[in-house]
Amino acid sequence: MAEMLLRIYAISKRFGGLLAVDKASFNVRPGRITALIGPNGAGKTTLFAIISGFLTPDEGRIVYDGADITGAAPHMLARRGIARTFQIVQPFAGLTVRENIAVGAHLARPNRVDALAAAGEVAYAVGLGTQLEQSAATLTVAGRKRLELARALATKPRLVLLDEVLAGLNPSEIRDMVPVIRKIADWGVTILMIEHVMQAVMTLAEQVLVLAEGRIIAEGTPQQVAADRQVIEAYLGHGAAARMISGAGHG
Amino acid sequence: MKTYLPIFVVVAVLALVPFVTASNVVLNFLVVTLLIALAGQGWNLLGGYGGQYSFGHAAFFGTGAYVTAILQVQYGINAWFGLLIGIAAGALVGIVIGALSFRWGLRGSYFSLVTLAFAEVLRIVASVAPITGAGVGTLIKLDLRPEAFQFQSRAPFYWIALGLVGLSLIVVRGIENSRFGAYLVAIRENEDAARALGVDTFSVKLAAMIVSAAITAAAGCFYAQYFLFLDAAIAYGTWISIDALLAPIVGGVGTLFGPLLGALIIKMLGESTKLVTGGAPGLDLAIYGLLLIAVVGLAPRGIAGLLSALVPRRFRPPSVPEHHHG
Amino acid sequence: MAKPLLLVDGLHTGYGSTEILRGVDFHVKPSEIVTVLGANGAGKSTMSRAISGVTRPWAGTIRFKDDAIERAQPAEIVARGLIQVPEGRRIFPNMTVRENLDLGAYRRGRSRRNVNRNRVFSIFPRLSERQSQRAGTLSGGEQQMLAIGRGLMAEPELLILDEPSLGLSPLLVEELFVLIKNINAQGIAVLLIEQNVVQSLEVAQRAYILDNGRFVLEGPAAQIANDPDLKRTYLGM
Amino acid sequence: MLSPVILVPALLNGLMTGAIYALIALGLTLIYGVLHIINFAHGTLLTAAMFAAFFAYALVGLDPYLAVLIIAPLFFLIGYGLQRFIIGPTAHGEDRNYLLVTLGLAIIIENLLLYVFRADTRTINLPYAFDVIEIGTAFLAVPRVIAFVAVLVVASVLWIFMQWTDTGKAIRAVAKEKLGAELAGIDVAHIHAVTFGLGTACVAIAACLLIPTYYVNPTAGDAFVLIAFTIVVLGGMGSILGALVGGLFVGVVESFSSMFLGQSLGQIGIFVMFIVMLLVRPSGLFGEQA
Repeated sequence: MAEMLLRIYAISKRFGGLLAVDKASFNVRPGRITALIGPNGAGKTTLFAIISGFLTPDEGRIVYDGADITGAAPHMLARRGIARTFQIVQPFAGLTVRENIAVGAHLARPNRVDALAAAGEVAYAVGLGTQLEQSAATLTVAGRKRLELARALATKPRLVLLDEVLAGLNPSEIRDMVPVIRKIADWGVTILMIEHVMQAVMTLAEQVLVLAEGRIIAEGTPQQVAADRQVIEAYLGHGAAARMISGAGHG
Repeated sequence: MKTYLPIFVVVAVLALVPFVTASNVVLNFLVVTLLIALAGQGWNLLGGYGGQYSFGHAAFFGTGAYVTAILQVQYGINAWFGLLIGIAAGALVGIVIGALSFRWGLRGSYFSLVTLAFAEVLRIVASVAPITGAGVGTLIKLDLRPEAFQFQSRAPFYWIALGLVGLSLIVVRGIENSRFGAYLVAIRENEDAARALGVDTFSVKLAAMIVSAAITAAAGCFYAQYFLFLDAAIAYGTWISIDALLAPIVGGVGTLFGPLLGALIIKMLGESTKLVTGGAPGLDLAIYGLLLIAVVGLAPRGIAGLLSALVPRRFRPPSVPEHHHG
Repeated sequence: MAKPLLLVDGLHTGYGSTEILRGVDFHVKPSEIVTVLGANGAGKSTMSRAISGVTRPWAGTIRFKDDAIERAQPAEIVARGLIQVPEGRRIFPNMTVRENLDLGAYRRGRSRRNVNRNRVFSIFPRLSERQSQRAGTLSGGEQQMLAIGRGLMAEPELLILDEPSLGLSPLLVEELFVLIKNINAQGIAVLLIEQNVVQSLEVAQRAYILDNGRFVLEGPAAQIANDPDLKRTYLGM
Repeated sequence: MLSPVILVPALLNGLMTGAIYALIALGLTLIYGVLHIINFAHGTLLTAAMFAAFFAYALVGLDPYLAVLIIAPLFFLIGYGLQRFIIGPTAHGEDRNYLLVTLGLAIIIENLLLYVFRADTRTINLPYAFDVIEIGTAFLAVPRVIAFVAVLVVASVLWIFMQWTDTGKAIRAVAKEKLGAELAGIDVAHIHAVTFGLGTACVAIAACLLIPTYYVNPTAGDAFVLIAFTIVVLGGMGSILGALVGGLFVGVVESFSSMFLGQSLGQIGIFVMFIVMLLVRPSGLFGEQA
């Protein structure tokens, strides 16, 4: 078995009386796409916030690339190669698309001119090449999702955490976005993605983790997870397994 | 170098003023305007570019002023050297306030309040501490020699003030073109997103606070040399905190020339109000308040923003949609 | 054919300089259940906010019971009998269940409050049991019931439910849709804004599909439910 | 030196002063709790109300304790109007703009007062201003005792109003859940203005309670603002109980620290407490964690 890029050991996080994440453990293999699925309120976004350093876990450890990174600040993690996107997109609204991406590119390039140039390249890679000088505030939902992705990629990450980059996109926009994610994985970037769009999960992911009520309740290849019909139906609702299987068929 | 050209042009044009007029009234007005522009540029770096609205820039202004004055009066240190120490002292106060408030994650209104409180603490201390002359104030001895940073005429003062403003413009332009500047603006726009992209928001904000404090302290040092008298209500008074934020907000917050433009507008308004009302106290400042509300309500991007809004923009919400279903 | 209760014509709106709704036309007839389906970000919540007066329309007309309401304040729209139960419930967490309900009848006067409250309790017996409990301590499902109950307190003629099934377990969702039918059976028209396609199409008479700020499809709910191609194309199922 | 003979009067005097602070802070915290804005015009509105109370006595001979019946409703209306027609519309709902607009209002009011009344300091002489009540070893000025009792009454009435009336409940609803309140049919702009009016009425009452023993000039209110801010932060932003307890506490702290450090440095104690509080626990003692 290949060395794991990210190991999560029994992470717990409590908000007041609510146990948002309950001893969640899993591993992420390098160079793969891993999907984290589960119903609303399962604790997926909380888990992302913990991995990316925005929240500190109450219990548990996170080991990335052999080093314990539990409790490290987000910017330190970004420097180590962990990038994230936000479920609710967070553009720098007053800046242009190019300037937005350049903030990410600055991580590796102190020089302003270099960073702006690199931002252009990343923008083309995610399909924003024609909107470079446009204000980020004028982008559509799909455009903002791409911008979110581009900024994260501009930091030259080894691991990206994608928090529902497909949410809010219509089917044709999803069809356009899926190959972009695939391309990023082909560059050798490890991807951990939260996703509700089952079709995309089945097509893209090599490993699926199911999170419910803060716990990992199932884990495996998409086919293995989909086959566990009981688990899926109980937590994702009526017909979810069928959708997963049909999604797998398309992929 | 192209981006610095407007600065050189503006400074060069303004430098000609003493050759056009020798009127002390005009020069005095312009010196005070430049002083406010300088203090405002300090505020603008932190507030306009960084989005951290300080209500207590008097803390830096007053520290610069007092340090310059006290070093001369009490320790006989040369005024030019005192200027440098004054700027450094202002920066030091910036480090203390910045480190405390940013370390604890103060944002928004809380940051405004805490800066205001620090300035007030300094004002109260200055009004009782013996070293500042307490209630009596500090008077710098008249010594009209350039080596003592004192001049017979207003023109040299004017050029020095202009030089300081020019320097601050170059510094801020340099920051605009740098990674530090990009990070600072990113923090203003969205702090969490900036952190996720590897921005050490604490360090960037602290650095901005230090440069901001230094620039505003320079204005304080210059004030001390120009007026040769300080007391707590002048040096640490709320008037300077307000002028320092009013100038960039009126002129165009987060823009290079905003503070200069704004200082010019508010000082001209103040002077013309004084002329109309015959110098009765209060009314000129009431106009400032009115101006502040008007700018916030009607031209949130300042006068500079208002001017550029008159030019057609590329992206606008369609007030009349191009197609309409009947 | 009955006159429409709500008539939306050429509605455009958005935030800042971003246009979200790009010309939306639709109607709801009295006593009807109409569903608006679409993905996250399609503009569903923006639409319900515009109808309720929370977001100003940029262009277009909204008529409720033949009166133009596109310039009316939210409070005035509520007074006319058009009530929205917003996404995320938006109950008052630090107040009791009863206080929450009574605030729903804020525009209706004290005399009708008791009648309305009893009616709500008959629909949601669980709320009656928890009258003096703080709303913030209720479970997610109970909070959703409270939100709907608060809406009913205002005596709606049209009830807009914005994503009521969001965050509820599958079992509770089933229960919720039964409730929606019951409410409708009392003569209240319902505009159901949902992502839960299967069940929404089961309860609704007509459906609209919103994509990128425009309706791409409309028709009888049963017809859309039985057309797998439509579902695949527009709903990604 | 630390005998009860000195400490008890200092404590009682601190409580008396603290009560007025509490009332001013009450107005501020109410506005903060509901509108989520820091009202920088609060102090100058206090000054304006003190002028109103002063002239009610100086010109018409109206006793401040009677004048409150006119001045409080008047300032309620002023506050209502300011929020409804100036602050609300110009701020466009942005935090930063609220700060700047209320700061602008503060500058305008203070300087208009300066323009009209000049910098002169004025006082009134009530026949009973120097009457005292003896409690143990302490002699307490009658106006201060009246003020103390009045503040407790006002705070109780306000609390009952917030708890039991429809408008009070609507205010609480808007404070916690603006969109929910809007969709329940509550006119949020009106409730915001009512809240601002109530906060302003609080300072108007405070002004009438202050004027018998205090002076007025165009900056008289300023001294109270930062103290009120301190109390609000100490007691928890938006907490009525916090303002009351915090106000009394600050009054006592000031009383003791000026006893030991002298009048002018007594204030520093408050500011240092303020800064420490902001830094360490900005949500305050009674506030909810942000």
